[in-house]
Amino acid sequence: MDWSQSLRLIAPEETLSIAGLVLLLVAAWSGDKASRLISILAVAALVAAAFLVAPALCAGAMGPETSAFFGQFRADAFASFAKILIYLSAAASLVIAPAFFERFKAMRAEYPVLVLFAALGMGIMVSAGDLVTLYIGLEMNSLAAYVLAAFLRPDDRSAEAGLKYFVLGALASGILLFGMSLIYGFTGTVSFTGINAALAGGLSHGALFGVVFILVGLAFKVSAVPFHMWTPDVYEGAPTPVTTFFATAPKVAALGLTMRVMLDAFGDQAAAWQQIVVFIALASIVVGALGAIGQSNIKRLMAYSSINNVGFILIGLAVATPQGASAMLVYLAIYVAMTLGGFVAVLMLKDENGAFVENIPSLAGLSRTRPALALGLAMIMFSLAGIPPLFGFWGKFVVFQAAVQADFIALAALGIAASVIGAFYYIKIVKIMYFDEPADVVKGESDIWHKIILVACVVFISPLGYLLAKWLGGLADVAAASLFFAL
Amino acid sequence: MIGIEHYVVVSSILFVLGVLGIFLNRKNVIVILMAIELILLAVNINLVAFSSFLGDLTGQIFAMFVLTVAAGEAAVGLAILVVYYRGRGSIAVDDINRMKG
Amino acid sequence: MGGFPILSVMLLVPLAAGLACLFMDAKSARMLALFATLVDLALGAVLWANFDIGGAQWQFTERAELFPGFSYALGIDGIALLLIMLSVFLMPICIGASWRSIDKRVGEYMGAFLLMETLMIGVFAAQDLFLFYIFFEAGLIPMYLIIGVWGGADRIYASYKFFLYTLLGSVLMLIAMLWMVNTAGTTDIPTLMAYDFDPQAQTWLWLAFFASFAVKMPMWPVHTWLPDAHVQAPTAGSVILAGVLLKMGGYGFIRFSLPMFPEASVQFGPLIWGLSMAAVVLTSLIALVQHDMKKLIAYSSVAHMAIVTIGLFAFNAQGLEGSMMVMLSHGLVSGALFLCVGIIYDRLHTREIDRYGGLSINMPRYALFFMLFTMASVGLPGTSGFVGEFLSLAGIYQVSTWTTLVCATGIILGAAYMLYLYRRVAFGDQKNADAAAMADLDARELLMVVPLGLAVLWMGVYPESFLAPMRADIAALEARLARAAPEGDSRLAMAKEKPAQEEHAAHEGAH
Amino acid sequence: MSILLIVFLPLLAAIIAGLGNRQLGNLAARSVTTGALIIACALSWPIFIQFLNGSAEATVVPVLKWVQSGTMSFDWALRVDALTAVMLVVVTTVSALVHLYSWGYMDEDPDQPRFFAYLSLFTFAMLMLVTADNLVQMFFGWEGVGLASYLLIGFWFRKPSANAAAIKAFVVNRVGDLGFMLGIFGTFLVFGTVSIPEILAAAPGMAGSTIGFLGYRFDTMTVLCILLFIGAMGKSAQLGLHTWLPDAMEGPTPVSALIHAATMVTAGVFMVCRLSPMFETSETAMAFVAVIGAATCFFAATIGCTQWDIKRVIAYSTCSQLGYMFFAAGVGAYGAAMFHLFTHAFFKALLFLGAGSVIHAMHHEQDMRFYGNLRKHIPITFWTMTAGTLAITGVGIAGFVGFAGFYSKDAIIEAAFGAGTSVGQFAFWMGIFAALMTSFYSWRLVFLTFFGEARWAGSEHIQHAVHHEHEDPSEEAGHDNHVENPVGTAGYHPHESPWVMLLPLVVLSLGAVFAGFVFHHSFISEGTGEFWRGALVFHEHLIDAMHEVPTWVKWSPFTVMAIGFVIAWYGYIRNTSFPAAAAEQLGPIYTFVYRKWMFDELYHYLFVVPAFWFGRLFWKQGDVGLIDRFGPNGAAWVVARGSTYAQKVQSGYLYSYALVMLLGLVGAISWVIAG
Amino acid sequence: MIHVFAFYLFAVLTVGSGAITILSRNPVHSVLWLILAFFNAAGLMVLVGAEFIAMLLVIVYVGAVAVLFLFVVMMLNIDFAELRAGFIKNFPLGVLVAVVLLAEMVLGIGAYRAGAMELGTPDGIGATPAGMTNIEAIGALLYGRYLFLFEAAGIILLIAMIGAIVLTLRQRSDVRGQNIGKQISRRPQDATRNVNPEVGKGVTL
Repeated sequence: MDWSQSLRLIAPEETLSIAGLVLLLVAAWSGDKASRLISILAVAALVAAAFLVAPALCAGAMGPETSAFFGQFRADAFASFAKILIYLSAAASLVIAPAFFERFKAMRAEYPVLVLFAALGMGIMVSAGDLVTLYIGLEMNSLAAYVLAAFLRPDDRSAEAGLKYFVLGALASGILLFGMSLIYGFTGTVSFTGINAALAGGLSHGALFGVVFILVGLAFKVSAVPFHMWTPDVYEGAPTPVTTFFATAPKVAALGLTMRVMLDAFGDQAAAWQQIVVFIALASIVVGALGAIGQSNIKRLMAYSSINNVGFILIGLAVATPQGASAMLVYLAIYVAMTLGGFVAVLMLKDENGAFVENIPSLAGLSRTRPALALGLAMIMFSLAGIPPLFGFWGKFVVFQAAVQADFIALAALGIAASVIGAFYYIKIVKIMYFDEPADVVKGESDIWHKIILVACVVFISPLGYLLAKWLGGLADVAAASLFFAL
Repeated sequence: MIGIEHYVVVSSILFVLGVLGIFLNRKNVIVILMAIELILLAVNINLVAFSSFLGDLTGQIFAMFVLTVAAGEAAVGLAILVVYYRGRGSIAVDDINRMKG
Repeated sequence: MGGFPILSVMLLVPLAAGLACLFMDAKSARMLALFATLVDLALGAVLWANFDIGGAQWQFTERAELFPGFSYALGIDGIALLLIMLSVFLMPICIGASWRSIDKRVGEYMGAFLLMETLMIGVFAAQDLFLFYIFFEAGLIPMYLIIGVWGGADRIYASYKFFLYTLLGSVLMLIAMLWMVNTAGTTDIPTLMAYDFDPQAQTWLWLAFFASFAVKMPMWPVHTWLPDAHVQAPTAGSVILAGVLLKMGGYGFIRFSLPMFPEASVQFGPLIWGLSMAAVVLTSLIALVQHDMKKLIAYSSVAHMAIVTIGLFAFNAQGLEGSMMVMLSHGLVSGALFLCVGIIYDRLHTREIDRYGGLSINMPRYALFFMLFTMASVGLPGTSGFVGEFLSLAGIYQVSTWTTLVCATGIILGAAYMLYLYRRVAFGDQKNADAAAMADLDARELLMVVPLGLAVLWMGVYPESFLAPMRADIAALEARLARAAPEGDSRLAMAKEKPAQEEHAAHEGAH
Repeated sequence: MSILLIVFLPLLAAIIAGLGNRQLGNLAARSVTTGALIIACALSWPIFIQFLNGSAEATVVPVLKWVQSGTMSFDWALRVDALTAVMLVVVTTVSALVHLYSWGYMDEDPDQPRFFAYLSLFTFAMLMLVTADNLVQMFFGWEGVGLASYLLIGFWFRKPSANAAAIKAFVVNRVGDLGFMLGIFGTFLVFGTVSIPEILAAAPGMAGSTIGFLGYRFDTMTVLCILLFIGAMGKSAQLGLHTWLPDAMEGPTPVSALIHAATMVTAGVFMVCRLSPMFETSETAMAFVAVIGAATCFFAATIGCTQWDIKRVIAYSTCSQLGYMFFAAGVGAYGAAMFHLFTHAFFKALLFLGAGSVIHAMHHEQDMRFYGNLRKHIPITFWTMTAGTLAITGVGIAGFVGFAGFYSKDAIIEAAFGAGTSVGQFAFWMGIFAALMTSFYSWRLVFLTFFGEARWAGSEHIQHAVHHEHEDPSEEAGHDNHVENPVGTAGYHPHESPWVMLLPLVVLSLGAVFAGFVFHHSFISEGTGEFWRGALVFHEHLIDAMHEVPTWVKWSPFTVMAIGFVIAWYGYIRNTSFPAAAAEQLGPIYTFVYRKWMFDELYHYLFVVPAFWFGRLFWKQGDVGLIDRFGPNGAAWVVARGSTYAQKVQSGYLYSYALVMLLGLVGAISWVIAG
Repeated sequence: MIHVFAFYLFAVLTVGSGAITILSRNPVHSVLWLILAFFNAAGLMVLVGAEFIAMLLVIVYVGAVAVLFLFVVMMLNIDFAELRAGFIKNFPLGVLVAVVLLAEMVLGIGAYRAGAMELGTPDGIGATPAGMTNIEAIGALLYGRYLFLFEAAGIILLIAMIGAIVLTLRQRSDVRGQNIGKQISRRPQDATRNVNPEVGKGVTL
């Protein structure tokens, strides 16, 4: 154990926490006037952190030299992959925020700081090497997230979202903690490596309960059915930039964490939990799709969509193979782009007074009033539905490929058949935008940053994305390999 | 002799009580927050008991972190509650359903 | 052709033009679309001219390994060549058909069509399993938009039905593809075509592919999307849907199901025969009672595609070549028939058969072409319809006489409903003044129907042009199926006293 | 090769006239098509004569590759042998004459180019049929003539009845074609080829073999021949598939003469003769052919006796005569069948064209009840039709001389008897009865039309024509004549047809009179094998048997002919109330026969009504009610319900969310405990 | 024996007061019962020899968290009469499921009979070194091995603080806040002005 090495490995976390603290001071000093500056600096910090973690990914870092603080923290390629996604999506949710909050005169300097700390927590989550780190990271993220959900104080729905998120999140944390305590008791250790070793001889009932409790707690965080109930309400109630954030970065973090725990700590006992994950995955796909169909609020629809997508990602987890893990990462990357693009597009829906439009029927005929925006949104919808040649198809493809390779044919078949239900509501959006007579509601001007991010996301999910598929797949493979590297 | 089983039973009961407290109550959010504290207490009892019976202090360290976080959580939770109360003038659980479907 | 990537260029031209159309006004979008499709047609002609009959099985191959398990691989054999030709041939006609009837959002419309062309060519040219799937599936998007945006009154229901029906069908195929690639270790279609999968596994793989192709085809009883889609789609949409998209199902069978899973194909042959028989009889009867012209032709398509499937599942050269010919012919003929409907729809804005009548009086040229296509649809010898139908039925006769008998009733019923349609539209008295006042075909419309008419006759009189390119491929396929091919129920047994070698000779003659 | 010109000139003419249509103009269209046919006719006769005098060999002229698929291969090729030569002259001659005749008959029609194009197209298809070297090309011609027939029957497409008849003709023919197609498939399966010479060569070797069909095993050749014969039944309007032929009379009369008398309907006979070596290998098939032929011959004749429409009478007559040809073929007398085909072409075309002339004269009135006393008004028509009637009724003196029908029909009847089989006996008696009726209805037609009192006044067509003249004030004479005219004429003056119509009549009556006498040596005498030279199976022994039949058999056709004549004379000249009384007496039988043995009604309720009913059923109940309801719409309903339910569960209440989570937790734990 | 007695006393009281916490209709009572539960839980911890955590529990929870609860309860000015703690409509189902859960936990883990639970084997990292008290050992671990997490926990508390402030702090326009800087920097010349108005014109302020 070399402290200097440890400190070097947590350079991104140091960057973020120092940046967070400094920016907090700036915020305290100059108040909300400086919020734009703070946002920019926070984005810079996140981007810097992303650059700091990138080498580990590119080098495919794995093994003992990535382990810091007695194995509590791992800075391997897997963590780097997840962190890059987390940091970039956090940065994106910062970039899109000012235009939103200014409308409500609610832009607060604390917003970027909280996002920074949340990102820090998420980074710790995906780097966790033992249960305590896991918990600390999780809570660091969650506490910030609860606050962010309720951030828009003038809006009742925001507070309600925060409250629901908090109560259910705390319950989930409790379940998770209880599971961790059981695991601790029945293995005598909190480190993943130790747990893995301790369970090598088989799973006692107590440990099995622990695994289930932990899985349930994590399923809440990734909003998988039946622990998804909070998601639509929170996504709807939270301010849109925050929803964007929730739908992207914490999703990545929670899934990364789930992979870390299930595949590293409990990876050798996959048979015990695989079937639960299979059920959760399929249920998420189906319920996500069913729930989305009747929605008239587009944020809520996106919430169900994210549940649906998580179902697909969890198929990769259910197979518990490196291919599955790699597929999950690829899917996550594409999912983040799609979701980000989707929410940015939602943010760009403003009526002539500049008020935000969340009502789906108001999108009617958008293709004629705002053709470019409609095209972008339509592409995102088709991509979410997994229709080739859009890149969203690739995510589903790799996941199902992994499932088939692991001989989970029935799972793959059911999952993909259920995806057709999902296609229904995605194409409904397209139908409303393209087939219906214009409702002429969406007229407001969009922020330049929104446009940039939307274009970037759309280009990524367009067929051009396939040019990146090899590169992305290679990175995901490396990351997955590091996850499976037996320490 | 009091074995680890006893502690686990106590913590299990407390845990279930906490869970019950969350969803049986339909009038008062504060009680829900307290129920969460009960759950965390159950976890702490578990951790400490295991720690002691294992002869391993990690559990107690863990419990400390849990305590710390729980305190923070309580603060944030109550803050959100206050915001909510200011907006709606009520903390009845029944009223927290503006968003559904 | 040297190293000129002609297939890629054929994919690229409509794609680029399609994207450009999105940003153009109506007039220039039309011109550009026409130009691009004509360029593709010219390229197609070059392709055909340079296709070396009797040469390598796969020609014009291009290959770029994108990453393991996925490569941009193109190449065609005779079968693909013909279907590509069909696509590029129909496209300018589709653009022409939309020239005036589409007046809103022309740029997007043309863009969708050109994208469609790229995807269609891609489907037929893809040599990588997943590349094929991407092209195959992507076609849903433009078609969904074409039906939904420019379609008729009930277009929403039709477009949903089209989209979800076909999507559900094809996703299962994806799983099967994944399994195959996992097992065989390659995505290369030619390699997979020669790969022997475990017969047990073939059953499931075959069913998964069947789910996709049966819907696409469409086979009874998963055909109900087709009438709705056809009725609601704009004319050119119907043309391309009937002309090319349905062929993807048949192409899928001939490219995947049969060569990759010969045992399973034989095992499921009776299923296909049964469904095809049902399709021929039921949909023909249904076509008989339709009041909507497009619906009638749509139902007739189902019946015709059933002839394709029985030909394919006859497992012999006649059946296979016959079904290819039916596909090509149906592509032209049903496309032409939809065009004919579109031509009068543009004038009167109704597809109700009863609103027309006596069109032979005021539209003699129209009546002539309509008659030609009607007869081709009926399968009159000398037109394209006959060759395929005849060969398909001749093929299936060697395997199942019952199927032949039942499916051959299609020629009776087909004649009944098509002539009944023709009678109500073109014959009889002019019942409505507005229908009687309709002008005959103008130059633009003639430019669309004349090539179709000539092609129909060409294919009927000298089908060798179409049979020759695919002969070797069909022979290879037949050889591949030979090991599993069933012995027909019509098998010849010589009289006992005949010398043995004569019997042998007769057997050889019979197969 | 002249055969190429013979076959393709009509096609060329059809294309020119058809595409030129109204732009081309009537005269040009007429000239092109008729010219082409006259050239074809002129080229055909030399070929026929070469075969007659034995200076020609069977040849095949390849034209174009058609289809080659696996081992199945067939090309466009023109085969010329004796059989073809016979058909060539029949087709081109009658066709040329009909073309010419149509100049007059169709003179007032606005759509003449179309008509002539159709006629030429038909001729082309028919020629393709008779020159076919393989079964598929024969099928091409087969369907091609069907198309032309469809187009021509429906030529006056404004008439609903014409449209219906056209569709009926096509569809019923298709039923036969289905059999033909299956036959071709079977033939290919058995012989591995569809080339006619090869099949015929190999056919004897297949005797005794069996083949599977519809799950059973049958004698190979029986199955094949019967399937092919079903095709012939459709095209030649044999019992069961005959219903289209009478309706086909909706077409213009020249069409009836060409297609529905002389050429197309005989294609079935031609086919059986062409494939005679095949049929020879199966006694069952032969018997089937003979029985169907004999039955048709009898059945159609009965109906012919009761019809009033002049064209329908001739149509049923055609049907009946085709029956003769078939049972001739069925007993092995292919030469006699072909000979009757040959002579029948002349006299039946003559009768039709004559009828056309009558109809032309009577202003499109076709009901014989409104004719009468026409022989003075249209004498040439009368005389030519009488010649035709003499020919069809087979007037002649056995062993000496007679009209065309005498030679051919007597030969058939004798051959049937001479065959010495029970089927032959059956056919013989049927043939005799039919001959009696043939004589009766033919003379009935002549008497009703040309003799007796004028009964024109009852005709709406005539009334219409007369009124038309009345309204024309310049036509004073018409008015005056009206007063003078005897009762029953309604003041109408039939006019003899123009020379373009009469010329064909005269030419054909020459044929009707002399064709039998001139050609019977070639067709049906000893040593005729020389003429056919293997183009069809010729049983010399059957010729011998024919000559050795008892005298009463030889005389029986003449006798029944005479009886028929007398009855007709009695009923329609001597005692005109007799037919009605007889009909009254026979009651239901008369009605049954008059209603054409109820075939139309039977088929209507057996096929047409159920087809539409099932169509609607499968559509409304099947596709919409079952597949869509439980398929896509059902799935959509389930999804929608699921969606509603999912939203209901998402109640917004914290406690229900927590409860669901708890349920999930308990479920997961229960699962692992149970697992 | 006293050990057993103490355990059962603390256990029963913990569980009992926990139950009353969630069942009490008055939130103030709930808080007080919660405090009692914490005290007894601390007792249980003392029984197993974790004095430091027990003390921490009392100090942090009773001293801070519970008081915070009480504070908020009082501050929200809730109409207690309204808070008749009603129960949800599917109460029986909830209780049933909870009971099932409890049964499964107790039976499944094997806590229903002594010795059925086989705890894991610790790796020795967290063993109390000989001669060290509980608090010393915890301190050594916390500031040594778990330093990183300790720092991270600090950030969590910071986040909680920021969150609480950001959510509840209101710049109320109706209340004038005290600006100390402004007060201190105030000079007499800024506050007073000498004027010499003409008669009858008055002063313009």
